[in-house]
Amino acid sequence: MMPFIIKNLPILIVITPLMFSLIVAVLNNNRLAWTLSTFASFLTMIFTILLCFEVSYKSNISYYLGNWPPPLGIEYVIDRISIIPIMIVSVIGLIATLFAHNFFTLEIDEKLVSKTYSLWLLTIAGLIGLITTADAFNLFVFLEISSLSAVALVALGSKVDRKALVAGYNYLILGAVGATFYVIGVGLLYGVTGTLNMGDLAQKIPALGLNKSVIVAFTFMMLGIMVKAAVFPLHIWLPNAYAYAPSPVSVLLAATATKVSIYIIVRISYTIFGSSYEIYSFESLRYILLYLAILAMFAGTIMAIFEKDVKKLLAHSSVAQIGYIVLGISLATSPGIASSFIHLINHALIKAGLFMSIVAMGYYTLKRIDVKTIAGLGRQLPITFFSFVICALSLAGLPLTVGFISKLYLIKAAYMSEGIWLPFLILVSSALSLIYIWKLIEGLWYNEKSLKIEKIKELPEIYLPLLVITFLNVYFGIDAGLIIDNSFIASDALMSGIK
Amino acid sequence: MINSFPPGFIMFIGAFLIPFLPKLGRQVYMIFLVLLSSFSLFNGFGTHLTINVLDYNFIINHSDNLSLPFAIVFHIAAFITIIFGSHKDDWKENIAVISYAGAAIAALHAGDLFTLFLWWEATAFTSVFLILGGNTTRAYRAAFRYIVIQVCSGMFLLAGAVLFLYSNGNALLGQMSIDDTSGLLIFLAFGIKAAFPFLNGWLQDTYPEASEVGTVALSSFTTKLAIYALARSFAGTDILIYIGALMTFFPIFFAVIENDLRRVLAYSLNNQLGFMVVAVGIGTELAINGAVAHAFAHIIYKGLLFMSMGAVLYRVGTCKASELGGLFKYMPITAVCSIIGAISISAFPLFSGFVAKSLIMSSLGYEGLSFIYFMLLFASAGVLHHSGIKIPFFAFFAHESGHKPKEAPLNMIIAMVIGSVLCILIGIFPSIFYQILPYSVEYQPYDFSHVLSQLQLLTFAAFAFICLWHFKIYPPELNSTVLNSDWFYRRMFPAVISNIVDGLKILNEKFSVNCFKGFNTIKNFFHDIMFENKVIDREAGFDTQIVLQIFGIIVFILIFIHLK
Amino acid sequence: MILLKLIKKFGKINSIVLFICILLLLLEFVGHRHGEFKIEEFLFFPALFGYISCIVIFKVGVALRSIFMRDEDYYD
Amino acid sequence: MTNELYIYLSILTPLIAFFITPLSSSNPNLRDSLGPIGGIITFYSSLNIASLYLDGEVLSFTFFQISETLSISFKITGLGVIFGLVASGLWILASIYTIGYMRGNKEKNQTRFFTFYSIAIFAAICIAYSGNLLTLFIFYEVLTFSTYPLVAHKQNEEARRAGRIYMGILVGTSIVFLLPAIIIVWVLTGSLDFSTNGILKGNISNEYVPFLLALFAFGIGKAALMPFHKWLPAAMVAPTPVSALLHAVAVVKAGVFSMLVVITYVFGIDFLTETNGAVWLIWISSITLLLSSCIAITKDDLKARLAYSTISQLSYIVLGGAIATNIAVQGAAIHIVMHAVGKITLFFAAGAIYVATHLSKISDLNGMGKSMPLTFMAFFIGSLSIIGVPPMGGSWSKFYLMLGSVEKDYLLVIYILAISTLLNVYYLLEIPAKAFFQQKRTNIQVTKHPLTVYPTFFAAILTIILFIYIEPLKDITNLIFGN
Repeated sequence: MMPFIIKNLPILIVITPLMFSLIVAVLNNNRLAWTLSTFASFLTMIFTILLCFEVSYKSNISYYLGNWPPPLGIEYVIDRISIIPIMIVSVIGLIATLFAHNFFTLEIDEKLVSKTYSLWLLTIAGLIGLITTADAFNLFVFLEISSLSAVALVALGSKVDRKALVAGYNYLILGAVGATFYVIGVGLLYGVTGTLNMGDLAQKIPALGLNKSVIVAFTFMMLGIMVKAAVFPLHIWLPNAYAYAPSPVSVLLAATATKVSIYIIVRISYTIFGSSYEIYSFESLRYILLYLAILAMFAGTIMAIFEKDVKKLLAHSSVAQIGYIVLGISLATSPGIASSFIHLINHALIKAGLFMSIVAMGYYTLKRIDVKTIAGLGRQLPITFFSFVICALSLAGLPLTVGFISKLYLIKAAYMSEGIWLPFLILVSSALSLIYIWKLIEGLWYNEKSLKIEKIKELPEIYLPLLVITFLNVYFGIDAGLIIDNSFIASDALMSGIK
Repeated sequence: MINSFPPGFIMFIGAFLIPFLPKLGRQVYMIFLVLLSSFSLFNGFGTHLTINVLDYNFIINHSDNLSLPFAIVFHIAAFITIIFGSHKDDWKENIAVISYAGAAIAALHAGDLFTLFLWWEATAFTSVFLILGGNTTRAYRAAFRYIVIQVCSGMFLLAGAVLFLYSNGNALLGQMSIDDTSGLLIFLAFGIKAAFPFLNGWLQDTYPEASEVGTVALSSFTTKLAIYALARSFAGTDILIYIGALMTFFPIFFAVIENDLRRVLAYSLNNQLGFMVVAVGIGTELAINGAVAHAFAHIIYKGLLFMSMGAVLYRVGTCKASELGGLFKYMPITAVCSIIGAISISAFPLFSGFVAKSLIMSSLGYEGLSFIYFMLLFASAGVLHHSGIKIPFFAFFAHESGHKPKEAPLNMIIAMVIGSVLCILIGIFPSIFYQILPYSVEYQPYDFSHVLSQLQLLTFAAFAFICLWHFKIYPPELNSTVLNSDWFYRRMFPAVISNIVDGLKILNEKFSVNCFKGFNTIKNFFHDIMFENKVIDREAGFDTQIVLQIFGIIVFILIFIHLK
Repeated sequence: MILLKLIKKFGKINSIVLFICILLLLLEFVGHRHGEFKIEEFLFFPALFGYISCIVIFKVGVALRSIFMRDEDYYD
Repeated sequence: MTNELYIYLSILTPLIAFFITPLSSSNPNLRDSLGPIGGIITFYSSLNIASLYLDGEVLSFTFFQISETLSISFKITGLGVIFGLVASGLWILASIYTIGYMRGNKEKNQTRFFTFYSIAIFAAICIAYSGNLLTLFIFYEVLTFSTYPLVAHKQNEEARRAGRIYMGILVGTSIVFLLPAIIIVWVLTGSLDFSTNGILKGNISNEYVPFLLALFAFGIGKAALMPFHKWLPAAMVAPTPVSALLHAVAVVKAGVFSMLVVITYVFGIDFLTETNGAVWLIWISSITLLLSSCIAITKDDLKARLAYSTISQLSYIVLGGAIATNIAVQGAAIHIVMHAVGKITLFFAAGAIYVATHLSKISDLNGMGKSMPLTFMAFFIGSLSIIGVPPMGGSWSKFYLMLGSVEKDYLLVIYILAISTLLNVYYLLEIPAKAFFQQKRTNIQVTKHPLTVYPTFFAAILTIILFIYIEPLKDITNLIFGN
């Protein structure tokens, strides 16, 4: 049994949630659905951990689906790079699933709950699939799986707020546009190279030289994914989608979806086109990404400062944070990419924690919370408040939290390649982010209740996952070696591919 | 052990026990402290105590022929002041008096600049309470001006000392020159305390504001400490002669028109300091002797005059010439003592002023400084005018004021009598007096021509006053404030600064209003774009946004493709 | 007689002072009065110097009043 | 190993107090006694650390190795010993005083107050013994955040606004300036560890030195260099014990301590002298020094005046660092101690007055000296120490600063110090003078709490003791630059 599992781990992590989602879809018992989903995500996480060990001494696992070798069949590749987002998705997935039960029963029609779980698992499966696959077209498939299920999940928020429908629709259209662009690019590439396997593509593209269609393909693919990753001017769908989705969905999407897309950006630009780095004058793309990232940092932060709805505020902040990650990528140096991996992980932890604590507050008060209604809640909900504060400080990049570590390395990388002005901009924007964070903390702490609420008892099934995330935020802020080392290994691996 | 501490140290430390003593015990205790302290005077010359802190030798107790006469007279002054003040039950003032005197005495025994600085500051911070003890709003304000000026002097001293230490490797208190920066700074520090012209405002400003006891104490120590310091470090510095001459000269006129009799005395004090400064500037042995002798005598007779005015203030409640007069009938002893003080200060033969001032005049003569000599002679006539005649005359004679006070309290009378007796004794037995002076100099003040010239000068000056008064030419005393050099920091600087500050405020207001406007515009702009969304109506917005977005993507694609 | 009249007109103390003054002037002729400087040995020099200085001080003082004198509560 | 125990002990004691305090909220006596006990233990171990340091022992340990060049580690330095002693020693005094203040004033949320109080001390001690810039930065931020609940303790609109300014400036400057500065050092030298002669020499071209120093100087907002000084007066809405211990001792001293550490152990004074990199800092700190004194004169609120006085005094220390001679840095280090003791006296007195009479305006203090002689006496002595009058401790540091500036031939600095002294005299002595020598205007109920008065007086005595027993302190400062 064990050898079989280990041999098939790359597909197991995708297939497990996929299978369970089919099972869950037909169930009527909501609690059972939740248990099964938890079990599925737990299993996924176990597999991921096993995979980690596997990767740590094999460094590169290639898995041929149905034993069809690459050019024809679909190849799954797990290496030191992709294991990072897989880890994020499975860990956050498990925690979010644990966390989800109360919310789904509250926020979604009873009949639809098990279907929701099905979509939920499907999203997870799609996201993991996106990471593992080494086939450009298969990637498109997973892209569609994950975004369609995510869109449906977002739209399910309509019981609470009708705007969720519009948000979902918006997400759908833009997601479809993105996916279409991507697939156009893939099609062009296929036409030129005759292969869809990423490894093959990477080998064949340099030979093509300054081929117009390769350039166009690259542009289309990048743009398609950039929409998915909500890189700055293409982020319009994100705030509403995050804000109006059912609470656990916000947590899951905020923590994982965009991260995976960013990972794909890295893959496309460094693995597929990386070896033809100079030909395609990555420099100019690099600068476009750089400026977009800076714009994102400031625009996201400023929008967050003026935003009143807390969930939307966090979503805007995500835009800014994505800016940081993209910034790291755009530096195109090993430390830069490492720093963006570090932030990828850390931001997942931070945002998961923040969204979880905010939606928990919404749960207890049965209300959408905004900057005004938040007042005094912190005293009613000490544990949630504590977690929120820790995660918020982490977002601002305060020491002893993961946010600090990522900022440290990001700034170091930025300084090393661009000089002092870039770190300065980064830091100014992160100082600005303090404003909205502080607005929330202060509002939560001060004792001017605007909501008339009875005494609230905090529920362990909500605060335990939250505390886990909070703990991770602090733990990896101190014992950051694990994340840092792995990120550097990953980035070195990527850069070595380029040279 | 106790002997090796400088005299005065015990007074300074012992002062802090005073609040815990009963009222009666305090005066006895204070006198006891003075006596205890005076024992240390018999230690003999030399360095008795140095303390090494942080690789620096503080010469705490060093006495020599120059410090001894000052130490003696400071002890006497402290003694008299304590007796004079013993009618009062005020522990704060008691502490201030005794610790101030102690600090001043200890300062005389400092062997290096930093020890001097230590006590220099101590005299400032203890004496300010004497002024605060005046217990009026005026006194309160004056005290603040006083302490700032005094600390200013201290800062000059410290700065100078630090520079001196750095450039010389030691900070011994010895002969210095004003040609280098450190010397100049120290010179200024001394100059402030010695009330040089234009640095003198604090003296006339603050002394008259203290209580009747406080002024007596104040008049004794601070300025004479400065004279001592000048004599020690700047003897023979030429510029001092001219500074001193100016000091004798100017205050005369102010004293003539001043109404507050204690302020008149303060001007007179300044004028007397001028004599000493001139003597220090000459710097010969005779001149230094003259300076020391004059300081010695001056402390006693000026104390006596301040005491008599203090007694008047205590009994009548005012010291203004315009409100006093005819008190001789009611306070005869005070009046007599006052007259003795006045005669002494005017330097009539057989009184202390004469034997002291003669030394200075003679030394001027030996050096051939004729111009300065006549300036000082002129000043002597002036001294007679404002201190010798004006003080007793306006207080005790002149026209009836209507006040009918009692005679001064017994303790005051005792103090004044002691002072008067000392004045006369010094005047009669100059040779004994001359023995305590730093240098042994053969000098005989009482010869025919000396006495005659002095008597002629003084009587004719007095006669002039009589004529003026008799023919009603002498103008009446008026309630007034006479501007002095303190005007600069009491009126001019504040006015200038407040004008500047007002200007800045207006500027700042305008600036901040504009900034605020600008900031609001920017804020509104962002707000409009993001929330009010003037560009895209929000409610119907999703579709249009998408269109825009897709349009944006296409533009991007075009850009990307055309990038090379 | 003239003396008595003078005393009456001039006051007792003042007359005594006047008398002393005259006495001091007369003493000038008793012995040789020498000074620190030559000019001092001029006849009646100290007397004249004292008298004149006093008048000068008075005049200058009165003149200064107009410049330096302010109201009593000028600083308050 | 046993010697390192003292570092653990001094760091962990406040941390343990932090954990126990909320648990003992039901028993106020137990809760309040944690402060003094913890203070004594911490102070004891700090003393031991100091004596070990004087014996030439180099104590250090690494708490956590994040990556090869990045670690949270502690190491005893000469400056650290001084700051550690100050913070822990005054904690004893302040914690006793705090009990009196909180009880006398019947404050709410006392448990929270004490909890955050001890975590702030913990952070301060950690800063003192930090072995590299990263550790310093981490606890610098911890200190900022742990003091926020104390600043905003009153929880009204005023406290909220003050809290915003406080956080905004301190966190803002530290993120925008300090963090990049640290990272630049990291990139340039590959290390963040302190070394007695600095680590930057040879790693940075001379013309960038002033720039990097500026990042540090303005990044360390706690040093309250103008124009980033506003937080200090704003923080005065906090209860007085907070102002006393934290804003006169722990927080601001952490700031200037960091400045000194950066100047001596990161740049190295020889290197700064060579490159003239700190000259501009002399003038900036001089301007701060004078301007804040001028502002202090205009303030009628007692605590606000003390706050501006603190700003001015902090600049003395920065100035000492900026002059960058051996003696000036020693003077600055001594001034950390002297000013801490002096200013804590003043704040204690202000708090004692507030507890007894609920007066906070200077103009209302007329004649209060009769009712509270000990308190105002203490205030007077404390003022003298701040002014720098012998025989109070403050005179030593001023003397050293002057010597330092003469050594470098900055005569103007001497004059500036002198002028500042005059201003100090003017605005500090006004208070005891008013209290003792002005007439009382209204009848004010005076209800003293003994635990507020005696610590105040003791602190005042301490300023005099420090004047006499300067030698041990001097021995430590002699070792700032290594044995």
